[in-house]
Amino acid sequence: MDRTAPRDAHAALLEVQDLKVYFPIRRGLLQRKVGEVKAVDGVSFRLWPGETLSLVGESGCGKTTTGRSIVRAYKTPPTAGRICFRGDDGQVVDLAQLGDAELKPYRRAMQMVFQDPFASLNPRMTVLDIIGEPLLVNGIASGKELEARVAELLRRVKLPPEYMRRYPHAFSGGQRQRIGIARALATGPRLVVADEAVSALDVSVQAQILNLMQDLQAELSLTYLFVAHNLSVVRYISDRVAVMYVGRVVELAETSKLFAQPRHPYTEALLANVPRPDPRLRGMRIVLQGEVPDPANPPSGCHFHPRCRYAQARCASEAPPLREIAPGQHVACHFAETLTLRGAAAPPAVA
Amino acid sequence: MSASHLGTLPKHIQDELAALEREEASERAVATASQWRLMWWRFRKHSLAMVSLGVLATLFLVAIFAEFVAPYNPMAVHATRTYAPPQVIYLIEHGRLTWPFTYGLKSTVEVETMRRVYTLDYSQRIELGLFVRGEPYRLLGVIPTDLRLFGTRDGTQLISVLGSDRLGRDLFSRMVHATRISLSIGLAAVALSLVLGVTLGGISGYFGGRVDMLIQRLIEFIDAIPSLPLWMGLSAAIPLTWPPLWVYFAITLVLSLLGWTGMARVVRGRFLALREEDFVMAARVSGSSERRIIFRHMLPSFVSHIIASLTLTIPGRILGETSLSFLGLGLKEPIISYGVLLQDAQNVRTVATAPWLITPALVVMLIVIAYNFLGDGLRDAADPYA
Amino acid sequence: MNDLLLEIEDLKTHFFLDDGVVKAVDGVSLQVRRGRTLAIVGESGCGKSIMARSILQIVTPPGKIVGGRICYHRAPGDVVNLLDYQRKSREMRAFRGREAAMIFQEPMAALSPVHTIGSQIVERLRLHSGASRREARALAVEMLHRVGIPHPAQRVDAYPHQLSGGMRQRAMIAMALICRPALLIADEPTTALDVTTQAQILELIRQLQAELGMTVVIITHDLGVVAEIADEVAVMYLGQIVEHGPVDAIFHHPQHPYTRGLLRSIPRIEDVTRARLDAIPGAVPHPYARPGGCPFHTRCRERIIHQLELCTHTAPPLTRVGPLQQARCWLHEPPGDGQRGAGHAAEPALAIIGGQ
Amino acid sequence: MTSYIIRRVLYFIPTLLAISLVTFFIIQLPPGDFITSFEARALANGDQADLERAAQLRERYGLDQPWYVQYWRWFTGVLTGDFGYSFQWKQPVSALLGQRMLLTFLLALATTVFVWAVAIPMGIFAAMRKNTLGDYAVSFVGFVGLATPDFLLALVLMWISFFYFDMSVGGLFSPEFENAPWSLARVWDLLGHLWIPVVVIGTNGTAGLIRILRANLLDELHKPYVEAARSRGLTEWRLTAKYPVRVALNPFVSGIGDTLPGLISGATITSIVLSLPTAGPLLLQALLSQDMYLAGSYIFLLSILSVLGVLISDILLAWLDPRIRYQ
Repeated sequence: MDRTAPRDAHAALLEVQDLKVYFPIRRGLLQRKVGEVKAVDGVSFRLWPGETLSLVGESGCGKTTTGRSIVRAYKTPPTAGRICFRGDDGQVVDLAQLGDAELKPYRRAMQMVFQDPFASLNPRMTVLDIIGEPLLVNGIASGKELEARVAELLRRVKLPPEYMRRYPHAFSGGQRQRIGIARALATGPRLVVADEAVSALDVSVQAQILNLMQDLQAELSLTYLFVAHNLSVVRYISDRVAVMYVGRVVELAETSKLFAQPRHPYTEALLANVPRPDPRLRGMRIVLQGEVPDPANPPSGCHFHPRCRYAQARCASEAPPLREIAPGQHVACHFAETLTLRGAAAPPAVA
Repeated sequence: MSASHLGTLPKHIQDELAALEREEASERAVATASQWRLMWWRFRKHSLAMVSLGVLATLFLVAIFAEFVAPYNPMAVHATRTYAPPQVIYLIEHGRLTWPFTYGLKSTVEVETMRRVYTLDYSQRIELGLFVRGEPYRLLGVIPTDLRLFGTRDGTQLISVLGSDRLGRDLFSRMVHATRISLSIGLAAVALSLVLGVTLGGISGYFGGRVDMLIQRLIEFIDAIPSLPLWMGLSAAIPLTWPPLWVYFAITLVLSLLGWTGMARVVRGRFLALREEDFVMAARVSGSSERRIIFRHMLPSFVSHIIASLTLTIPGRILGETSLSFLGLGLKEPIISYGVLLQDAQNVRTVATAPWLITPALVVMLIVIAYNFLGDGLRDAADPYA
Repeated sequence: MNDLLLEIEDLKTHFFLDDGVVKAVDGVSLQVRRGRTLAIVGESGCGKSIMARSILQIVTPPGKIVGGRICYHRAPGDVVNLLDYQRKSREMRAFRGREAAMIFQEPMAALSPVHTIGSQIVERLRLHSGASRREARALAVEMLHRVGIPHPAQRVDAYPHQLSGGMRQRAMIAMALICRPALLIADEPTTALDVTTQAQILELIRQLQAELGMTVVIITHDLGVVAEIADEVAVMYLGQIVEHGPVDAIFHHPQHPYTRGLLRSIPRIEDVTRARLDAIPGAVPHPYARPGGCPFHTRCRERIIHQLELCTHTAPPLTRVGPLQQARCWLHEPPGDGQRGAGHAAEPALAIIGGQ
Repeated sequence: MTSYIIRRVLYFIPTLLAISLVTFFIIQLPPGDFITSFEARALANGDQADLERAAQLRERYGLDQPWYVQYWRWFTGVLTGDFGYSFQWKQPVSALLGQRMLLTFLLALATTVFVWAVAIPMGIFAAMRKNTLGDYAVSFVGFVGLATPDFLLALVLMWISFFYFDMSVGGLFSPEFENAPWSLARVWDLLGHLWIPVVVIGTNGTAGLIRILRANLLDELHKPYVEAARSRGLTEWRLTAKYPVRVALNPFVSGIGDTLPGLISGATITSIVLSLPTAGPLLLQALLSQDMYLAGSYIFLLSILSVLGVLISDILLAWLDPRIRYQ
């Protein structure tokens, strides 16, 4: 797959425009709405065919909500914004406000892999039923053909097809995650949203799943939207990275650029705080003061300003928009051009 | 491991390494065990629940084949046997095991109290037998027969293993028939509660929001009202002129009107929990319709919990019927339930002269305990994945 | 060596369940040196948390410590075997409360939801130091201040649900350190936290360790955390320590195939290439289906490459492989009695696949 | 906290209305117009006073008006203490209610205290000694208590005392105090009689609460915060009493709200068997003779009593559990 292909806006597989997802806070006996959590507050990005875009950020930054809203995993549609998906026929459709019936044909093309390999498989269904469900409900296959397809999918994720009559409880975490991936691949999707797909796994198994996902992407020309909090994993798997903070994207750039030379102070802090498995890098962290704010009650202006060591008066009053400061490099910081920030340095050479 | 390192290794080592990459799942029997099988395995470990299951199964058999099990017609009045005490069944005679027999009862009427006083008549040895001929009846309401499970050999003498009531009716036969009514009224009342509970709880849990709030308040309200006075009030309104079957259904209705709240709570709780489950979201993303999500994913996940909590509500209904009938506000003759039987034991003097009239209450306790143990076992087994 | 604080010898903690016995900790031997930080690393189910709980004897039935010694050096020469104390004895409680302390993974779950954090701190202090209520409260406020909780005088009366995750973990640390313990056991103290908060907490632990001169045993699955904070590392697999040594040796010269596997399977933030990760095949075996011989042999490529029959039926001992480094692997311990397999050429063979 | 209490108390108003509607429905349930039958009887007896009384009542309750007018007239009357007229006793209902409701309330209160005093220690004991002989004994007693119908227990106790001790246990007072005015001696006499109904009624609720507390406690005993407390060197008893028991008591307190309706149900039937001078026997008589204003008023007041209990237990729960308070 050619990762340097020219990027024509019309060729985007998915274009998210100003997506907003607010959850009402209801209180009291009458369940009156007393406020709302702006989980996703105006997120925009494009996703090119065949690439992997990662959404990273700390808990409560809205990355998972963004991912789930894109595949319309919630019962209610997003609060505002457009989710423009280019269908198999080349037609671009806004999925944001489609009803269940209109949405159904597009569900086949967009699938999702979940974080928890235990909760995401119905324990009362066999592997055949679980992986076969998308094939069945979308009228793709049934009966003997369904079984053949499921066997093929199992082989794809490197599980023996003989296991299809088994229940999820007979499998280890890694194997379950493979089953979850097989289910996501069943309908032959073009876009796969992987929501913290490897976070719950042990290190050794995590590597197996990451390898598998890489292989599958190459074989099936998949496009991944990879939601994660582990920056090392993100670095490993993605072509581009979008960093989120309290419902907004603060920086979006190619992976190597973003890691080598971040342009947003939050990205810098995140990179500096990644625990790195190398004792020689000890003490190289910039410990960021304060904590992620409550998305129901975020700070004014730039949400990051109370914790930002470069913050100035303007940051508290004026929210910086996400702007393109260099081709492909988007930052939401008033002072992106003037700051010199530290990236994820390589460790000193081994003596 | 990159392939370049392995290229130089012998073929069999390469094969072995490849085999290592294939993850093997555990080969234990549980691998292909369905939810119900796992539940059964778990349930089996509860010895008390297993025993209770046996007890209830036996009682249900008795209820179904009541005419066969009961030696006599429960309505048959025997003027000479009013308040006759239970007759002991003997198995040993002259120090040797023998075919079960009993002795006859001699009765005299005490002049001042007008009570019958019974003594054993040792001259009258009554042989007992299994599958004896008795009064004809229709088995299961269809098959005409006169075979009874047990009775006296010659058929003219009477045996009342649990004594007789004030009209000389055989208490054991009456209890066998009462089992039918009391067990079935428990089931019937719970069945109605089930429909109400699942519907309202399902609506509440699935839709949430205001509807949920309203139903929740309703449930809280019903739970806060003491049930017995209200049951009493409602059953008192059942017209005395109604035929027995109507009364039976009216009482069932009264009992289930207040009893659905527990079920609704369970169903709602499960719905709320399941709504957030990843596998439900996965099904939605796969393109499953809401119908399929509810019936293929959510319902199977809590059917077992419903069964368990149903089992735990049945005893409450049975006790409710027993209490109402005991007070004279529930079922009435000619319907025989345990509560109706206990009406005879309403005052201390009767209990003092004929303590065996309390036995129906002991069976009620047995049923209630058995249901409780069974329900506990089911509840523990209900979620085999926990 | 007189700077030892804790010496664990052949510790065994087993769980007696309906379906069989799970040997969660199965013969662990370990030394912890005074004032140092030991990290115990391993994947889920390796027994690292149970090991830590065994030190304080807070393993509850069906778990039971079935063997071994845990020698605690109160001062050089003043040694007690903690396992001589009954689980619920006064001595053991005094040890738990005063000389050692533990912090947990989920601060929300490890704090009582219906008591203020202050009352939980004061309780410990009063129980183990006999301070008056007023003194204890003052000390609690002072400690909260020290762990970086703003407005400690007010926060002392806060309930856990009123604090954020990071603040709760700080409160937990304040509670642990209020009696100035010599030993702090931290069970995955940062796993439930965000990266930025995680860094704050690690920094705090390190700083308090320097101030109070305590010894830290940290349990984690995150090699990044280990590299950040540990002086020494013990790697656990299926209830045993497979490798033990100074942090630099473990990270740069790992000797056990499992340690190497772990290190190779983590993606690194500075890696520019997107080469495939070198994953350890398979998964940790089910606790009931523990393999015989070396517990790792079912997933060990090096066993196959070196065709070591021995590994499948005989467990290797912990062998010295460096100045302070030990590993439990037949590649380092030539089998006696001339039974030498192809694997005895350990060093050159490892060189093929070793290195990162 | 204050706003929570105010909210809870405000919520009591719709509940009150709902109860009154249900009660009114029950009053109206018996077929036919009961004043008509009252009139018919009065006419047959030639009782002029009753005939006038009937006409008054017809006017008072608007019996020729639509049901909501009837309801409103009845309900506003209830609010001002006018509960209607007992046809059987030929007295205003309120005159019949007073002391009996007071004794019912007293009985419920005493039973609640009994239930608490027994259930809390036994529940804690059973949970802490899980799967020991003591636990099984407590659980067995609990199961039997749960399965025993109140009236059976009452009967058996009466029978035992009648048969073996030759004393009557019915009633709440000895004959000499039956109609005596309140005095210290009378209170003492009441206490002497009270324990039997209290035990009878309380057994069922105690059994239920023991099981609730035991289950709650078993859930809590393995929570990390208990482990954390243990790691701080507390003794088992102290840490159990301070932490898990404290947390497990919360659902227990709301459980009390749930058991109160049960207690009142139990009190009703037990009072009938033991013929106590409380609401139960009068309610039964009233229902059997379709004396509906009297019966309805009792059901109304018993329900209010029980709803009030639930309200109090909710407020208590909020006071105990900071998480609810700050919601």
